[in-house]
Amino acid sequence: MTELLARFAPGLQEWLVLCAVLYAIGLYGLLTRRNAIALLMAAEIMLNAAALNFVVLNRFTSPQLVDGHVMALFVVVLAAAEIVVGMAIVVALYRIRNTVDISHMNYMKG
Amino acid sequence: MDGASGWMMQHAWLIPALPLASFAIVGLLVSPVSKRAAGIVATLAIMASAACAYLLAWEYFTLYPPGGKHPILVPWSYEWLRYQPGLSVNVGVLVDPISVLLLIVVTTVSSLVHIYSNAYMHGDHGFGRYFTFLNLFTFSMLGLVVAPDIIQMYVCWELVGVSSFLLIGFYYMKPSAVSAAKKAFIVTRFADLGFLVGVILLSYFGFRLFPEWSAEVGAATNGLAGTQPVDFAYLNHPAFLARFSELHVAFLGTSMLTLAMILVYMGAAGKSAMFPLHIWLPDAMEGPTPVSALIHAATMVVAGVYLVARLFPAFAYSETAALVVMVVGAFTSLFAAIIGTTQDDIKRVLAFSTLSQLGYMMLALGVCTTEYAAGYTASMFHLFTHAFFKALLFLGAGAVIHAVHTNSIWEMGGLAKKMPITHITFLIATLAISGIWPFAGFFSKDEILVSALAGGHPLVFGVAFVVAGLTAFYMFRIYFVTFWGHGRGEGAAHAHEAPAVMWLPMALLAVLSSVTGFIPMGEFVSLGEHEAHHGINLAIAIPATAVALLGMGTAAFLYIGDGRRAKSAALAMGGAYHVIKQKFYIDELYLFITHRIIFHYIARPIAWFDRHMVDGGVNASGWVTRTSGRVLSFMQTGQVQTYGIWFTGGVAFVILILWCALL
Amino acid sequence: MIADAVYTVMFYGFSAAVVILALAAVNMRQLLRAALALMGMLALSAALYIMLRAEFLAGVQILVYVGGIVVLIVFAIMLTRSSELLEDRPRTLTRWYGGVSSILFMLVACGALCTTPFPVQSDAQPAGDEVRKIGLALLEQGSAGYLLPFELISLLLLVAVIGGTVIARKTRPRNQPFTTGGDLRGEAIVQAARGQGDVTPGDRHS
Amino acid sequence: MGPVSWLIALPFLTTIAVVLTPERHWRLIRWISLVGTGLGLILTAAVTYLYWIEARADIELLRSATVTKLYLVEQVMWFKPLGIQYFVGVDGISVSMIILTSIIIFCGVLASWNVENRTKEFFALLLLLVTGVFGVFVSYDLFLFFMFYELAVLPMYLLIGVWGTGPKEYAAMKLTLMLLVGSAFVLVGFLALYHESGLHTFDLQQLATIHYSDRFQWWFFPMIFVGFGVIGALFPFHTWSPDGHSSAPTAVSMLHAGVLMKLGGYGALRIAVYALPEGAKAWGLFFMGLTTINILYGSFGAIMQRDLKYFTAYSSVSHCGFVLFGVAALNLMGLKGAVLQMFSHGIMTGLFFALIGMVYGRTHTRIISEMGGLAKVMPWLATSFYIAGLASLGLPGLSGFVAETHVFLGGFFGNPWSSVMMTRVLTIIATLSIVVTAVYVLRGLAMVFQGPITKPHFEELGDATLTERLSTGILAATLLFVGILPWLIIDLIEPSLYPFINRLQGLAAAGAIGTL
Repeated sequence: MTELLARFAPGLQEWLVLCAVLYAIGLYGLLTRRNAIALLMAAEIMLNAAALNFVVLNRFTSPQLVDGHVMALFVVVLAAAEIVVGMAIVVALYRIRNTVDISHMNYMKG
Repeated sequence: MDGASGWMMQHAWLIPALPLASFAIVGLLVSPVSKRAAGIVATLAIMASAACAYLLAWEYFTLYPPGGKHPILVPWSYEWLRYQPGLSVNVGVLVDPISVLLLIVVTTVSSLVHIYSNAYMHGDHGFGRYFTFLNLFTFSMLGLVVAPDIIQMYVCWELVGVSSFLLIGFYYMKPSAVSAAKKAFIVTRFADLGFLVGVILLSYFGFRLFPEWSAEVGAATNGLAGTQPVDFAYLNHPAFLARFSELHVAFLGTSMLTLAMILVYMGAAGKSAMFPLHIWLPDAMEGPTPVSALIHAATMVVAGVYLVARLFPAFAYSETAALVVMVVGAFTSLFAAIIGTTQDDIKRVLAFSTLSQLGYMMLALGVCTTEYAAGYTASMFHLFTHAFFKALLFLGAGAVIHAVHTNSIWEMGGLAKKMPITHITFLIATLAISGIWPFAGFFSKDEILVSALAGGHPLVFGVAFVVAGLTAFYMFRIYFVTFWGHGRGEGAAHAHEAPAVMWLPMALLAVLSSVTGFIPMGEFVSLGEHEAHHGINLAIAIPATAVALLGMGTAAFLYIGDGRRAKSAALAMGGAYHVIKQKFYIDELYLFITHRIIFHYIARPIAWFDRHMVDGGVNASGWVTRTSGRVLSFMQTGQVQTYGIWFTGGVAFVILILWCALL
Repeated sequence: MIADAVYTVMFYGFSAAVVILALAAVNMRQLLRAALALMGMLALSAALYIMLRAEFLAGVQILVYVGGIVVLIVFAIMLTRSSELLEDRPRTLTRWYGGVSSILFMLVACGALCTTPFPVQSDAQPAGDEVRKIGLALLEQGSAGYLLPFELISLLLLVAVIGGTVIARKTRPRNQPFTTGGDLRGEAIVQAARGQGDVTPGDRHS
Repeated sequence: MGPVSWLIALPFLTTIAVVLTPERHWRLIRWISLVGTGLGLILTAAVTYLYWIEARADIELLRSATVTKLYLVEQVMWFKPLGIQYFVGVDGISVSMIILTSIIIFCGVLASWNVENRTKEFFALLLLLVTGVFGVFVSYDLFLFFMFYELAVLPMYLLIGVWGTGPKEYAAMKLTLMLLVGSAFVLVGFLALYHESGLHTFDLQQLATIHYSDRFQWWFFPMIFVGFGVIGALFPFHTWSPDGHSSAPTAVSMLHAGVLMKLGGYGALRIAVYALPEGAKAWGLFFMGLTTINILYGSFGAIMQRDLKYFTAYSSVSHCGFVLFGVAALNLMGLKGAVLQMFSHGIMTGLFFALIGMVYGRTHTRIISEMGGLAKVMPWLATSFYIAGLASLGLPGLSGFVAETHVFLGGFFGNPWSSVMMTRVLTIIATLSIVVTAVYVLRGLAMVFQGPITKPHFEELGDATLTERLSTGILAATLLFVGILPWLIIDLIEPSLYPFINRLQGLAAAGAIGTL
């Protein structure tokens, strides 16, 4: 059993597929959710997948270096910044329109 | 150039330049400040120009005395426009007998008209504008006269056209004047289309044949250095004409020379109002009367005759072209004379008389050939005398109109007593145009008749002979109706003599109309070695005078008295009279063609086509886009998400497809 | 051997959990629950980081995401009263389209990632002093350092904080130059929504 | 930074200055724009002078050259991987177009002195557009050229859409879409040149050294020519022009008809004919035919128009037909005539649109039949209108004549690569337009300015103000200047056209232009 399990020890590809799946899930959320907050949450999933991808590649291609870690750190910070502004917009919009359903937010449609 | 030594000869460009300078100065500086000063400056400039012209004539004929050979000189020229290497247009001054003749005519008549206008236009709203335009016209006409090449001719040709347009439409608040101006410009413009194509043909073939010609005649050594393919010196050169006439137009079966000349003649016919392009001239009488005297009687309308005379060797070389000139001229002279007998408006009668006389000049040019060129002299002679007596007639008519405030001869009458000076001068001019000895018209008309007969065209002679009688008839008709009898209209009762500023030019012109006939024109203007005949050919002069007297007598019979006889005569002619009075319905025909055919069947469909078909094509594609957009509107939600779905899916799909295709 | 087996079990276990939680986060109609799922997913991601020997990042992940971002999201949910409402279901068609395009995308991404020959150093092991290295890298200038991006990102954070504050402020500053970007129609909608007929700011022409 | 770069930079800097000036100082904005364009005028004079003192020594050299000689060149590699350079310079054609642009924009700023709505944005966009136009006229790198070309086209959308009148959104959209389609053709052509040459450069001078295969030229000459033809109002791609011009505000119409439409003729000459001479030979007659339709169609179309701006726009279609007709004639006179016509028509139509704007500002109508007798109340405007109209119908003494006779002679002289019979017949058909032009110009002018005054309140209208007099005066004076002293501008242009002719004749016959 352990041998079998050991043979299936995850390599680079498994990790990358995990990242891609997570990213696609985030994308699905981004494309289908109607609540603005939920959209932001989906975006967080995608960002997280991206950060994970950095770390995975760092781990497998150049474990002595930390460039991937630094990039992941930046992604985290960016995500934080994004969520701050995003949430502020959502709250402001809510105050104005009394809803955060983005299917109503099409003022720019001609 | 060779022999051109006199000061005036060297500075001949001053003659057109003075009016041009005056045009700019009066138009921009003087006219806004003082109206009176505008008139005075303009008049002085033209008079200075006239003085220069006389000086030039004196110098020229001192250098080349009458009776001898008269070379064509180009004392001054300057490269103006270089189309391509070997094809340049020079602006210059050409001096030869006919240009000197025309310079004298134009500056003289123009000066007198300027003087006259100072009084005639007095108090008019557009006084300054009037003199500005008049100066522009004089400049353009002088530039046309001295043109050494066909392009300068064309340039000035258009400029006289536009000044004529501006002056006919001088009373721009008057719709009839506006439409007359428009008509004049467009009709002549149409004719100029022919001229332009002719010019293009001449430039092209001139340019093509130039190297051969240059080698053949040894241009560099024969005093023709610097000649350009558009210069008259080249275009009239026999060696060029010989080569040019060898070229044939495949589909017309004529020589290229004939085609070019007929096209050029089209321009000439437009400007000189030959049938069927004559329709603008009677309407042009809507302009101020001095303008009619200057432009539409004495100077601009003879530009066509002058152009044919200028290119005479070329016309004569192509016999077909000369034939066209002759036939059109003869027909126009008869046609216009017939119409002239029925018109009521004094200026229109004079306009038809101008047409008829222009036809005479053209006819005279058409009958002569290179071997027998008497008609050339006769035509120029008639041009010269006609300018004076016709200007005088118009100025006289202007004085009458000024006094009576109407154009209709039937509202005038009995003016002989009230306006004695006008009466006398008008009578002199009438006698002159009718061809009564010793007035100027007699001599020039005689020469034309002689040349027609001697040139071997008895039919044309017959026409000219009949026209001589008709001319006397209609001129005396208006003379009797206007000056004899008793006043019929309100204005005629209160008429009084014109001021001195007006009658002085008239008196001067009367003198000129009386004496210019005695100038031995053949001594001054002739073509080649052939000597024009001198003196009077009695065998022709006596019948011509007789027919003129006959016309005079008929007019006296019909129109002295209460005019009952005239009415019954008109009735007796029935429908024919009506047709003539309506000018053979030519105007209506034109109106039909332009409005019905061109506006309705060409311009409107094109406008419609553009709006609906071409534009429709564009709009249809827009419509397809919009409609498909509406059909696919579930994509057009305005929401980023929907777009995002399609974007991601699309990109992924395309990449997958490509991937599969590549692997 | 055992270690590898454990590693494998942990990987698939955590992966499955993360994927399931992520799916829950994007599918749950009650936002608060979705947020909780998100929190779980992010926390388990930290475990994945640890498996990748990125312990520092795991800590950051917990601190920033779970401690900061998710809390913020929860606040937003509370503030906008989204927790009281069930989110409207997206239309089935939209979900289908979204699902299909996401899967297509996933296939493309997987394909691209799996076929790219990365220079894998399978036997190399991290040195173990990542935190120190990260700290040095962040402060180092030159080609191996990230000083400039670091400064920029700090600036970005500052801007985000100020921007977030300004946008979310309750009262609009006088003549605030943005909002609807001068679009009169949008302005009118906003005015109508706010129920006050304030004149558009500073337009001398009207 | 050399003078040519300054020429591009100046309007751009003015744009920035305008953008940075607060909206409330809108008077200042006008003055900034005026000073900026005025400086541009001075700079243009300087560039012309510098060009002239350098170029006049090279006339003999150019007689046998097959590649244009450029002056005041600035060449910097900009993006090496794609071989994109910042490559600017001038030759005679560029100089004449620069002069045109400077005059038009200066007068355009004067003519839009009264723009009250969003002054700042208006002038900023206007100057941005001019930056693009200047850029196109001096660029010799195709990428740079295209970039400036788009910069010139795009602000038009906003300028018409925001400040226009009538169905402005429709017009703006139509104009932009059609022009963009045209520029798509152009772009494809550029990329094809880039690719086919294999030189890995967008440098036009280097691309011109390649002899492309006849097949390639046969395909891509019409593509580039038509692409530029769209903006040059080539039939049947001209329909954006009447709508666009009539909806645009005054200065924009001036710039658009005066300068932007010239980009078409300029590009067709500078790139299509220059880089692809074999294609030009193969297609010359076809395009002559198409432009003959243009010439007549535009003038007949103008006859029936009721709106002054539509009227002028159709006449522009006709006159721009002359430009492309001259280009398609493929000989020295034709090309020269095309450049002269671009200049002449630019000034003339600029004057037309300026005047229409001024008249409209007074009468508040552009419908021809509603006006009448205006010459009495506005003699200055009427005089200027007549000058423009007479230039339009090719009156000698005004610039139109010089250009049109060049084009006609060029067409009639024909070229060795097309049936001479056909080119002559087409030329003669095209000359018909001089009559039709006379008809519509005189008809329009007579209805507007002559006859009795139609509405009582017209009696109280005033004549041109000082700025209006200045702007129309400059334009009218330019028309007269070129008409009376044509050799000045011809001397500027002609030497630069020799290489075009030499290229067409092939390298073997270089130097033998005298026979063409």
